[in-house]
Amino acid sequence: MDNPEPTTVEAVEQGPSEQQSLPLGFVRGEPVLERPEDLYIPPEALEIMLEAFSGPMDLLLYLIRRQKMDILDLPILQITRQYMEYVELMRELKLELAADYLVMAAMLAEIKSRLLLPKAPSEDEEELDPRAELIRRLQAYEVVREGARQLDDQPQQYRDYFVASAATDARTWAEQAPPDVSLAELSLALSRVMQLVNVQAHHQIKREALSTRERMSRILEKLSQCARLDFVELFDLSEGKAGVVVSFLAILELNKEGLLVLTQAEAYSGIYISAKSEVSQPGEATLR
Amino acid sequence: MINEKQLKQLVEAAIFTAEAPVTLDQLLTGVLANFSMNKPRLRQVLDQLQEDYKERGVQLVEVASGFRFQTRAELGPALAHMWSERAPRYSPALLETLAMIAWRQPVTRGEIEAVRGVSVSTQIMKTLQERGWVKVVGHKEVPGRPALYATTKAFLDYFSIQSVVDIPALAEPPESDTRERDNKEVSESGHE
Amino acid sequence: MINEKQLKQLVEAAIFTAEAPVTLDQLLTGVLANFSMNKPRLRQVLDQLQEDYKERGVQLVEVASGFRFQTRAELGPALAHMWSERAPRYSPALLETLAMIAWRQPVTRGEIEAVRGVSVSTQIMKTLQERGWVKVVGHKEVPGRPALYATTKAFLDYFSIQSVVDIPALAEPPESDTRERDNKEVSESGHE
Repeated sequence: MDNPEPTTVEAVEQGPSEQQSLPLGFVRGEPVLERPEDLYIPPEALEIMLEAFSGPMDLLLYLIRRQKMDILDLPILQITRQYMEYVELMRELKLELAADYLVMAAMLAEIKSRLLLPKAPSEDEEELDPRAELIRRLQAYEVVREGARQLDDQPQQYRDYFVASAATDARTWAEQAPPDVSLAELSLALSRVMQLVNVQAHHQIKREALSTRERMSRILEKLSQCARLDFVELFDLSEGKAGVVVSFLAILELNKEGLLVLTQAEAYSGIYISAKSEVSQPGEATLR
Repeated sequence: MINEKQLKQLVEAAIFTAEAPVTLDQLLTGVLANFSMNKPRLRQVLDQLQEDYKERGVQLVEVASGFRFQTRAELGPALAHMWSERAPRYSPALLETLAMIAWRQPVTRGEIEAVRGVSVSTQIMKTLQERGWVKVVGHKEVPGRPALYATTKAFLDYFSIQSVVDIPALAEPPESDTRERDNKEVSESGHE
Repeated sequence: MINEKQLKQLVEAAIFTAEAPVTLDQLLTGVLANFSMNKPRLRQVLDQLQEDYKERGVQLVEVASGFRFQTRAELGPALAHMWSERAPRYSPALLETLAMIAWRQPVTRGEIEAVRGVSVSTQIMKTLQERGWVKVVGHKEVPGRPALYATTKAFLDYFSIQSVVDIPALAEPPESDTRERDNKEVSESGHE
């Protein structure tokens, strides 16, 4: 399939002569062919042939090759005539003709007419050769066509080679690393939550240097480790006044929420803190 | 015709490229269909292949549904590295729950649900605790004694912050947040 | 620790179980991460493996995106027969479109059509992208902002090439300046 000539076109022609023109000259009864005995082409054959060409550039390149012509001195008159014969025949046979073929026909006709017109006096007439653009396109197309053919000749998967693989149970050892979260993402989530809260209750959220709520967590955490803590242990003097205030507020808040119990054996003695679930010692006064 | 060596290569290649284990019959009616082969001879070829791969990283084994190549058992843990890629991202629900815990800690699940307006899945709480970012610091003395959740030191370390108040969203009250966004939208649409 | 033999087995097993070709870096940072290895030593191991498999039904090859094991070239027809339902054929139109993209990438659909002289069917572009051979790498800053297409490593892997220049016809890059090209053509044709 990589090259249409051997598979389809030659089967149609059946002639030994290489230089012969394409056997399409019986169109409209005009005897344009050297070999009238080969005149008849079954429509199915032409249809197959048409399919074998990937487009008008492919057909044009084929016509040039048939003439053993060099692309660089594109014989525009001959090529245009042959191309038109093809297109006419395709139309006559009512084959579905892609619009691209007609576009090319128009382009060829235009170049032809410009060549036939008397040349305007010009210094660099070669620059103005109306064929130049078509030649450039034909050359580019030839590269692409050849590239496609060479690509098809390369070893291809499922046709020429298969990838080898082995089964494994190693996946069962695999641990999936948890996803990464950025502070920005967390911040965004917090904004959404804060907005929800804001809608529910008109709280004014103020920035605070130390979170009382976070401190409450730390105190509860400590209490879950040892049943009873000395009140003073909950203060870290290195945090300064603000830290002491936050710790004190946290203890009061926890007490208010009923999450801890403050006990004192007698006035001015040490204050102890325990989690609410710990049963308070009888005889000890509960500070409220 | 095909010689012994090519025959072995063909069987080897067929097993390596099959998507599932291959039976003797599949080989005989498949790749070997054009060569005069029988089961005993094929068995011999497979025995040889098993011997060839004895010391290799993959081995030819017969499992219930046929023959296949599989990796050497002891390589499992080392190979597991190949699949230890990162999991997909966390859901917004998980991040919101985490943010809620960071902000309102110590907090019960019920309190989180009251704010988010949806139930917090057990899976989310499990994931956050497994990650070491959230832990139970006590129980609220109300009926049912619900657990009180708080963020951990590991949580602060992960986000390289000293305290939850360093989460940028806490620095700005949400009202100003929305105003700013509206303005931004306006100026952006003005551009177009 | 791990000895030379186990190291080779590990690399071998990793390549056989990977879902795509594996690069040296992937091996070094993946399965070999816990062992002191470097590129030159790993190259040696791979060379040894290539040697080990020289006469086998599958061989270790280096393709554009890394190392993989694949079946011996001459076994293709016999294997294609066994797994026949998987052997696709590609039309000249598809191959030309693919060659055009490989040659002139990044390229717009309009540019492909200009050279091929025929409109490029949407089906072909879809197939090429579904196969992972071609992808959109940007948009050309002209009216309509058409997509710019380029070929991928998967394309190189499928056609067993390391680079587009391995296809002789496409090895010569197209000249960017058409005017210069026209001049050159004129002088060249004058030569003949």
